[in-house]
Amino acid sequence: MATCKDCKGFFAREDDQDRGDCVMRVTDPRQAYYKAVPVEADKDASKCSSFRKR
Amino acid sequence: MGQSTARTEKESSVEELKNRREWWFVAEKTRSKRLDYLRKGVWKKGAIGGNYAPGIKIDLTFPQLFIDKWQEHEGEAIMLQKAHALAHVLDNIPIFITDNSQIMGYIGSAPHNIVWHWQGISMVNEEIYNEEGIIPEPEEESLEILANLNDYWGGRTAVDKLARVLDPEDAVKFMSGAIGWGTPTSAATYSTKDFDYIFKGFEAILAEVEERMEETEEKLQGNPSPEILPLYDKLPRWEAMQIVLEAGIRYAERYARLARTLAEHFESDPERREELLRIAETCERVPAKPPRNLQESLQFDHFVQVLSRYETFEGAWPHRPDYIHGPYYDKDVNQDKRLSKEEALDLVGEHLIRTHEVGIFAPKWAREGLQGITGTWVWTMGGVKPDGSDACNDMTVAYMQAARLVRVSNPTFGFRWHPKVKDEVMRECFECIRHGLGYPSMRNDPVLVANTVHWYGHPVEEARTWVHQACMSPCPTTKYGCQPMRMASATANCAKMIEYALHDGYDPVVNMQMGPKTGDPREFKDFEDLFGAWVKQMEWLRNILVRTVNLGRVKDPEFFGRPFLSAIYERAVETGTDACDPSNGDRGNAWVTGFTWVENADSLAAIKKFVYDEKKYTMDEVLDALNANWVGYEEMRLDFVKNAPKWGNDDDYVDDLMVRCLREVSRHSKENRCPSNNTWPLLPENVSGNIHYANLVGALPNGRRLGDALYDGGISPGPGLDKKGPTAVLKSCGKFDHVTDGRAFLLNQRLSPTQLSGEKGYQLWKAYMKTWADLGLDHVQFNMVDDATLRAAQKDPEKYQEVIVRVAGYSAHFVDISRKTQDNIIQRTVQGLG
Amino acid sequence: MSRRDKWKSARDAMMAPLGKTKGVKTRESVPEVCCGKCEMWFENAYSSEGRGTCRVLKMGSEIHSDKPTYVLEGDAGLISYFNMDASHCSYFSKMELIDTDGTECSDPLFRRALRQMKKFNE
Amino acid sequence: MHPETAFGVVNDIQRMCTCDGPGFRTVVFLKGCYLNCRWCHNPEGKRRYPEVIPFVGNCVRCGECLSVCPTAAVAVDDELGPRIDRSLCSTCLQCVRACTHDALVLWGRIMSVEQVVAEVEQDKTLYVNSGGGVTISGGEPMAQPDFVRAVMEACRKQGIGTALDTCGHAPWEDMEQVLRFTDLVMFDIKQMDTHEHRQYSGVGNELILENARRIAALGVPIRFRIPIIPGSNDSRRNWERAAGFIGRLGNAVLGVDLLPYHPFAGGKYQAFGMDYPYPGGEGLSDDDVAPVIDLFLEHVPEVTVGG
Repeated sequence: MATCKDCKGFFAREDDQDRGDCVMRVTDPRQAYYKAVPVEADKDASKCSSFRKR
Repeated sequence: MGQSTARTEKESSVEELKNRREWWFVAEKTRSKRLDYLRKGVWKKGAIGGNYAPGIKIDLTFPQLFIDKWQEHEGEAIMLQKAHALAHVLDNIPIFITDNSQIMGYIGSAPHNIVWHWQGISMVNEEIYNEEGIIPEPEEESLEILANLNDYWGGRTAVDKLARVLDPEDAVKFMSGAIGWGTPTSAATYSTKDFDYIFKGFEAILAEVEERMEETEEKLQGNPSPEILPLYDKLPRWEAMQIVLEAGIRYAERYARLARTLAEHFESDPERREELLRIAETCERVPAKPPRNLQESLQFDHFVQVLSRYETFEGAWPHRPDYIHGPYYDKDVNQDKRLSKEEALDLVGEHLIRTHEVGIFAPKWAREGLQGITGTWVWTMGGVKPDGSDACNDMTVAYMQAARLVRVSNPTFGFRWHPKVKDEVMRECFECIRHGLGYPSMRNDPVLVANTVHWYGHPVEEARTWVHQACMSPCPTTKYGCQPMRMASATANCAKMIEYALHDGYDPVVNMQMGPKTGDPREFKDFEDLFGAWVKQMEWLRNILVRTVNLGRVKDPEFFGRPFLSAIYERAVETGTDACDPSNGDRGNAWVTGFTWVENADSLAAIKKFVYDEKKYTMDEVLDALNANWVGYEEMRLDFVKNAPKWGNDDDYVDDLMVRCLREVSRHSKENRCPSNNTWPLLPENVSGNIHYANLVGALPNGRRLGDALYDGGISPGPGLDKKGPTAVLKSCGKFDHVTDGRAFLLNQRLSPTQLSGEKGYQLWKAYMKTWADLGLDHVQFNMVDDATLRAAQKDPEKYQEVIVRVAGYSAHFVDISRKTQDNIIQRTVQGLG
Repeated sequence: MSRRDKWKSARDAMMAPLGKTKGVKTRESVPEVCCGKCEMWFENAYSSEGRGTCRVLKMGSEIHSDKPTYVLEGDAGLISYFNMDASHCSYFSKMELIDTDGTECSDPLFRRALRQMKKFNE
Repeated sequence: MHPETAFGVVNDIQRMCTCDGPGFRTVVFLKGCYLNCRWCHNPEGKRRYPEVIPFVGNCVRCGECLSVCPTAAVAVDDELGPRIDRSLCSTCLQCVRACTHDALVLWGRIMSVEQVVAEVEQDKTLYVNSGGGVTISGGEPMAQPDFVRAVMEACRKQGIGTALDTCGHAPWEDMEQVLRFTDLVMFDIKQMDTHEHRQYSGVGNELILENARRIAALGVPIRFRIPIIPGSNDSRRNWERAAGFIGRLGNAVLGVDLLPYHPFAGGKYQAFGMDYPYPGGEGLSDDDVAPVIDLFLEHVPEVTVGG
C-alpha cells in the first residue's frame, strides 16, 4: 500500500518523523501557491490523485 | 539605449494617464512587479451587488475540523471547549504561500474560500445552505455536510440561546429586521486591540498566565472563604488562553516550516529562496517573541488578525498601523538602512492586500448594507500621541502611497486631522482622495478626543490613542479602553421613528404593532403633539435595541466564549475573565448607529410647515397620501420634495429641528446605560443601509416613496436636495455640537475632480478642510470620480473594474455594488466647485 | 393571554425550525404552491434563511393543513417559511417573477438568495 | 445711493466657485449685456430684465401654464415644448408658479444690495481660509454699474475681497466708480480687430481697449480672459496683437487666462428651446492651444488654460 511517506510531496517533521507536511503546487485562475496539509506518514495514499512516488 | 527609450515611453504614458485621471492604470504601471502580481492574484471576496463572485466557495474544512474537537470536549467550560477546537483547526487547516508573497496567514484553507462562524446565529447557517453559487463541488456531498453541521448547531448558537432569554416581544421585534441591524453576540463583532500589550509576544503572555494560575492555585489550597469561589472558574479560562496562544505559535511555525521546505526543495530562484528563508525566520520569531523589524511587526500584526478571525467573525478592523509599525519602519529604513523605501513599500502594499483578501461569509442584509466589501475595515491614520504631539510618521506616508499603488477598496483609511499635521502629510491624504480612492475620510481629532472623554469618561491621554472601532466610532486602544465586542449591534433604522409617529406605532411592512401607540396624528392639535410622539417612538426604538445588545454582551462569555481575544486582552489575562465580561474593568464605548436619520428632520419640517404653520394641507391629506405611497398625489409629493425646507441648506427652519432631535436623543443616550454603566450616544451613518432599507421603510413626508433609496446617510443631506452648495452643507452641520450632541456624524461630499487638479486644487481643498475644522465638524469623506466615469462604468463594467467610490463609511469598487446603489451615488450632488 | 405569552408564541414560531430541521430532505423540499411564491409574503429582513411574515394574516393563523384557520386581528403578523405549503391558503396570490438574474438587490424580494427556489425561476 | 439703484437684476448666485478668481468665490451673475457675441455661453444673461425661459426637457405637456397665462403668451408645442412670445409676455410669473415641473423658470431676480451681500457673507470663513471673495459677473456687470459699486463697497466693508468679471465695454465714468472697490479685474479681450469685433459681438473694440489701458494705468490688478473661438479669433495675427497689447500695459497685469471654446453651451440653448447661433463644432485640443500659450508667455508673467 502506498502511504504518504512514499510520496515526493511528503516532508517529515524534524521533531516527529511519523508526521509531516503534504506540500503541493496549486495554480488557480488568479494566483499560484504552495499548499501544506499536515498528514500522518503512514496514511493510505492509494486513492490520492496527487501522489507522486518518491 | 533601448531600455531607456522604453522607460521614457512608460513614463510619458503614465503622465498621459494621470492627465486623463485614469488612476487605476497609473497604479498598474507604477507599482512593483511583486505588488502587481499580488494585487491581481486576490480573489474578490466582497459580494457584487449582493452575490458572491463566481469561484468563491464556502470553506467546509474549517467547521469540520472545529466540530471534531468541539464534540470531544463537550461539557467543559465553553472557553476551554472552544480553545481545544480552535487549536485543532490551527494545527490542521491547510496553509499556503502565494508566489511573491512575504506576509503569511489566511483565514480558510484556500485563497478563494470564505469562512463563516456557525456558532453565532443558526439563521445565518441556514442562509449559507440556501445560498447559490458558494457551495463547493461536489454540491450534493457539501450540502449533506452543511445540513449535518446546521442540524448540530441549530438551537446551540449564541443568538439562539439569547433569544430564549430575551423578552419574547423584544426578540420578535428585534428579529423582524425592520427597526435595525444587530447580532448581539461576539460571534459577529469586532474588537479594539492593544498592540503595546500584544507585542510583548505570546511567550511573555503565557508566562504571565502561568504566574496567575500558580498564584490562584495557591489561594485555592488556602483558607476556604467565599472569596475563593470565583477562582475555580478562572483556571479553565486561563488554561484556554494557554491553549490558543500555544496553538497560535504553532500555526506560525507551520508557515516557517513550509517556507523552509520550499527554499530547500522547490525554489530555484536564489532571490526568492532568500525571501523564503526570511519568511521562515520571521514566522519562527513572531508571534512568540516581540518583533525586531518591519517585516516581523507586520507579520505579527497579521497573525493576530488572522487568529482573531478564526475565533470569530470580525466585521470591522479597528487598527492604527502607522502608529504601531512606524517605529519599525523608522529603524529599518531610516536608521539601519536594512530596507530601501521601495522594499518597505512592497511590504506595506502587501499588508493592504493580505487584509483585502480576507473573506468572511456575510448574511444577505450585511452584503446589501456593505456592498462590495467583506467588512468595514477602516484603519486609523495620523492623529496625536498620548501627550498630544503629532503622531504622523513615515509609515503614515508609506500607507498612503501604497494605497494608491494597490487601490484596494478595503481596508480604507480614516485620517485623524489635527492642527499640527504637517503639510506633506496633508498632501498625501489629498493625493489619495484626488486619485479617486474615496479615502482617507477626514476626522477632526480634537473634537473626537473631547467627544470620547465626554461620553465615556476615558482619560484624555487614553482618548488620544483612539482608532475607528468600526467605520466611525473612536475607541481608545488602552487596557481599560479597548472594546471587545460589537456593542454597536444596536443599529437603528431611524426613519421608523417618524414613520411610527405617523402610524400610531404600527408597521405595515412587517404587519406588526411595533412601537407604542402614540395616538392618531389626525387628533394631534399642534406640531408639539407630533414631536412628542416622535420622541416616544425614538425612545422605544433605542430602548429595545439597547436592551437586546446589553443582554447579549453580558451573556456572551456564557453563550459564545473568546479564548483568543481574552489571551490578548491585558485586563482579561490579569483577571482570568473572558475579554467580553464587562466586569473586568471595561470602561464602555457603546453607541447606537443611526441609519436613515436625516429623513426625520426633513419629514418633521415638511409637516410643520405645510400642516401646522401654513395649513396648506391637512394631516388627513398627508396620511392619505402616505398610505397610498403617494400614488395619485404626485403634484402634492413634488410640493413636499421641492418646497418643504430640507436639511443641508443652512435653513434654520429645518436645521433647528435637526438640532432639537439630536438633543432629545442625546438626553436619552445618557438614560440608556451599557453593562459598564456608561452611555449610549447616537452615531448617524448609513453604510449602504439606505438601499437595504428601501423596501422596509414606507412613504415619508419628505416625498419619499416605499422602495426609493433613503438618503445616503449620517448627516449628509438628501441627494440633490442641498441646493445651496457645499458651504451651506457645512454650515448646517456646524449648527450642533459634535462633542455633546452625538458620537460622530457622517458627511459625504462629492467634489468635482477637474476642479481639484494641480496645486491650486490642493490649496482649495486645504482651505475647505480648514473651514470644515473651523465649524467643528467631526467627519467628512469625499468622492472624486466624475459622473461621466461612473456612467461609463455602468455601461462597461469590465473596463472599470478598479474604480473605487466612497459608499458611506467605507469605499467599494463601483462595479461591485448594485445598480440601485450606483444610481444613488451618481445622484448625490456633485458639489459644484466652479 | 398575558403579553409575554402572546409574544412567546410568535417567538416560538420564529425560532421553531432551529434545531429541528433534519437533513437535506426537509431543506430541499419546496411545494409547488408555497409562501415564498406569494406576493402577500415578505421575507424577513434580519436574515434570508427563508423566514418571513404574511402581510395579511396574523399570528395564530394556520395555513398548512386541510382546514386552515385565519386570524386577521392582532399585534404580530404570521411568521412562516418560504417552503411552507400554501396550497390550502385562500389568501395565496402568486407573485410575478421578474429580474431573476441576481444583479439587483431587492427585486424580486430576497428570492435569489434561496437556491432551492431557483427551479421555479427557470 | 439713489433708492432706484439699491436694487439689481440678479440671474444667479453660485457659491464655492473656483474658476473666477483666487480661492473659493461666490459669483454673482447679473443680468443684461451690452454685447451680443455669437458664441455666448449664457444666453439667459443677455437681456437686462427678468424673463421666463422654458426648460424644454422638464415639460410634461400638462398645459397648466396655458390655462393661467392672462396674455396668451405661452404656447405648448407637442414636439418642442413650451414657447413664450416675448411681445405678449408681461412677466407676471403666473405660469412659473403654475408649473410644478420646473419647465418654466424665471431668470433674473430683483435683489437689493443687502440681500446680495447677505448671501455673499455666508461663505466668509471660506474666503478667509482660501484668499477668495466675491466675483461680480454676468451678463455684463457694467450694465448695472451703481448696483455693482454698492455691492462691492459693502463687501469690502466686511473684509471680503472683490473681483469684477467684465467685457470692458462701458463708459469710463462707470468703470472708474466701480474700480474704487475692486481688488481684481478679469477683463475679456475677444478680438483685436475692431471690424471683426463688431461682426461677431455687435460693437467695436475701441472703448474696450481704451478701458483696459486706463485700468492698468490706475494700477488695479488685472487678468485678461481670452476666449479662443475657432473661425472667429484664432488667428496668429490676432494673438500676436493681443499679446503685444497686453504686454505693454505694465505691472498691473497678473496674467492671461485662455478659454478654449467648448461646445457645451449648445445643450443649454437646446434646453431653452433656442437656436444656437454658433454651432462651432468640437472643442479644442491641447495641441491647438499650446502655441497660443507660448506666444502669450513671451509678454505676460502667467498664462493659464481653462477657468
